[in-house]
Amino acid sequence: MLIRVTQEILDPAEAIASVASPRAGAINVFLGVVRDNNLGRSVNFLDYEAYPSMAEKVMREIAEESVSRFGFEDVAVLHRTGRLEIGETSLLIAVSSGHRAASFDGGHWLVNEIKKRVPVWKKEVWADGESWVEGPEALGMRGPSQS
Amino acid sequence: MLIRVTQEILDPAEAIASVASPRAGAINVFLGVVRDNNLGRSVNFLDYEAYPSMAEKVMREIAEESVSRFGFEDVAVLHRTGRLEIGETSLLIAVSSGHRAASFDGGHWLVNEIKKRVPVWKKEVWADGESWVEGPEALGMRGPSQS
Amino acid sequence: MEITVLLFASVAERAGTRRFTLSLDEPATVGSARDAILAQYPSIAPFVPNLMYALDEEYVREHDAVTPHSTLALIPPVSGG
Amino acid sequence: MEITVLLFASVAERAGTRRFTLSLDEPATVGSARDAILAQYPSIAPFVPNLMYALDEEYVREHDAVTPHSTLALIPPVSGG
Repeated sequence: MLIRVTQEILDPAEAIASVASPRAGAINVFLGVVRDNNLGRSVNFLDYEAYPSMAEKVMREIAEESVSRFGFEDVAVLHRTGRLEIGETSLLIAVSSGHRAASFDGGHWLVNEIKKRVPVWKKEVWADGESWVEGPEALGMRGPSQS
Repeated sequence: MLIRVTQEILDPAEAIASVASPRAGAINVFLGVVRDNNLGRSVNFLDYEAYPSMAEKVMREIAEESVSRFGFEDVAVLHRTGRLEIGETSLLIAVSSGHRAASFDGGHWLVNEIKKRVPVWKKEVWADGESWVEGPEALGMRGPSQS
Repeated sequence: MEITVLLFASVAERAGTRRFTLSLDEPATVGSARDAILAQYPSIAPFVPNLMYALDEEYVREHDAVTPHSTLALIPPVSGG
Repeated sequence: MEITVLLFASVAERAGTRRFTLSLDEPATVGSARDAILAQYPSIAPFVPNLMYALDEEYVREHDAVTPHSTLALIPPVSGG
């Protein structure tokens, strides 16, 4: 089970190799990527901060829960921190599974739980300012840092 | 839109790079992998045959349909043919999308349609024989080649 | 008229061929072409109930017309992915 | 007793610190520790309604006990992924 919070570039090939299993018929990989816009506003780059040791602990708990819920052969969860440019990968997950349906359903569940529970925060930086994005999907749950 | 039927090894990094887009917040990648068993029987390797020109045509039609159904930024679909060993990738898809839900739902839809419609066939080779697997998931729809 | 016929997978193995030219009386349909193929390769009869057909790389039905110089493919149930 | 307090993201920026040692009367709870932190850094008050708390890297609730030498983290709404 590959679990990592890192400032280094995330490599999908490493995550895929880490979940390989002769019993797996399906591998699902998800990359959360920095988009050039959010809520209609143009984004220059993102700055990710984590509570790294707790983030890895929670990522491992979620990964282990996904194995028992979805019967995965193996799981990899990697989150990058620091400054990320448009197009760079902030979150990388890979799951291996006997069959494809569980790989899609469980992969989606895993990403949702990571976004809900792992202590990581992102700051959006625009041409004319910046703001911590706080809360799920940054929709209606922003903290008072929003100005 | 990267569409390919090939005897060469499929490279997830190539598929991911091909769907990159500044508007994409999510990339979903699916690898169909050769499993060491099917329907309770141990598998030595698989041999994939395609009607390559038509397979690429149908793969492109399905990919284009997925773009209009799920609003993808871009799609890649690659299928390998020839002899594939346990753990090798037979099918590789990548989709890029503004948000993650569409990337999971549409990726799953894409794989299902490919398995239903693309003219590709696999032969399972066991220690003591072989059989063409014909029909969706090889469950209850095998042709008379099953012996 | 003449058309090209393509066989695949189990059907190609049973017939012992993957590609041949077939002469047909006009007008011809996918169904009449299939019957002519069966007359030439009777061993593939057990596969016929499960076949689909593609004309020039497009799925077609039995009553669709076959045009000269087209390519007819017999498509066993697919199992890619 | 003494505990270590960790601040992150918006809260760390507002307080101007990310980590400090806090002295507390025993027995202490997460809530009483939070009140002591607020007394020291009143500027973070607007963030408090949205905070979660982690004690030694485990999410806890306000009435949970704080033990000596533990690490209390104030967790703003997360936004990873």
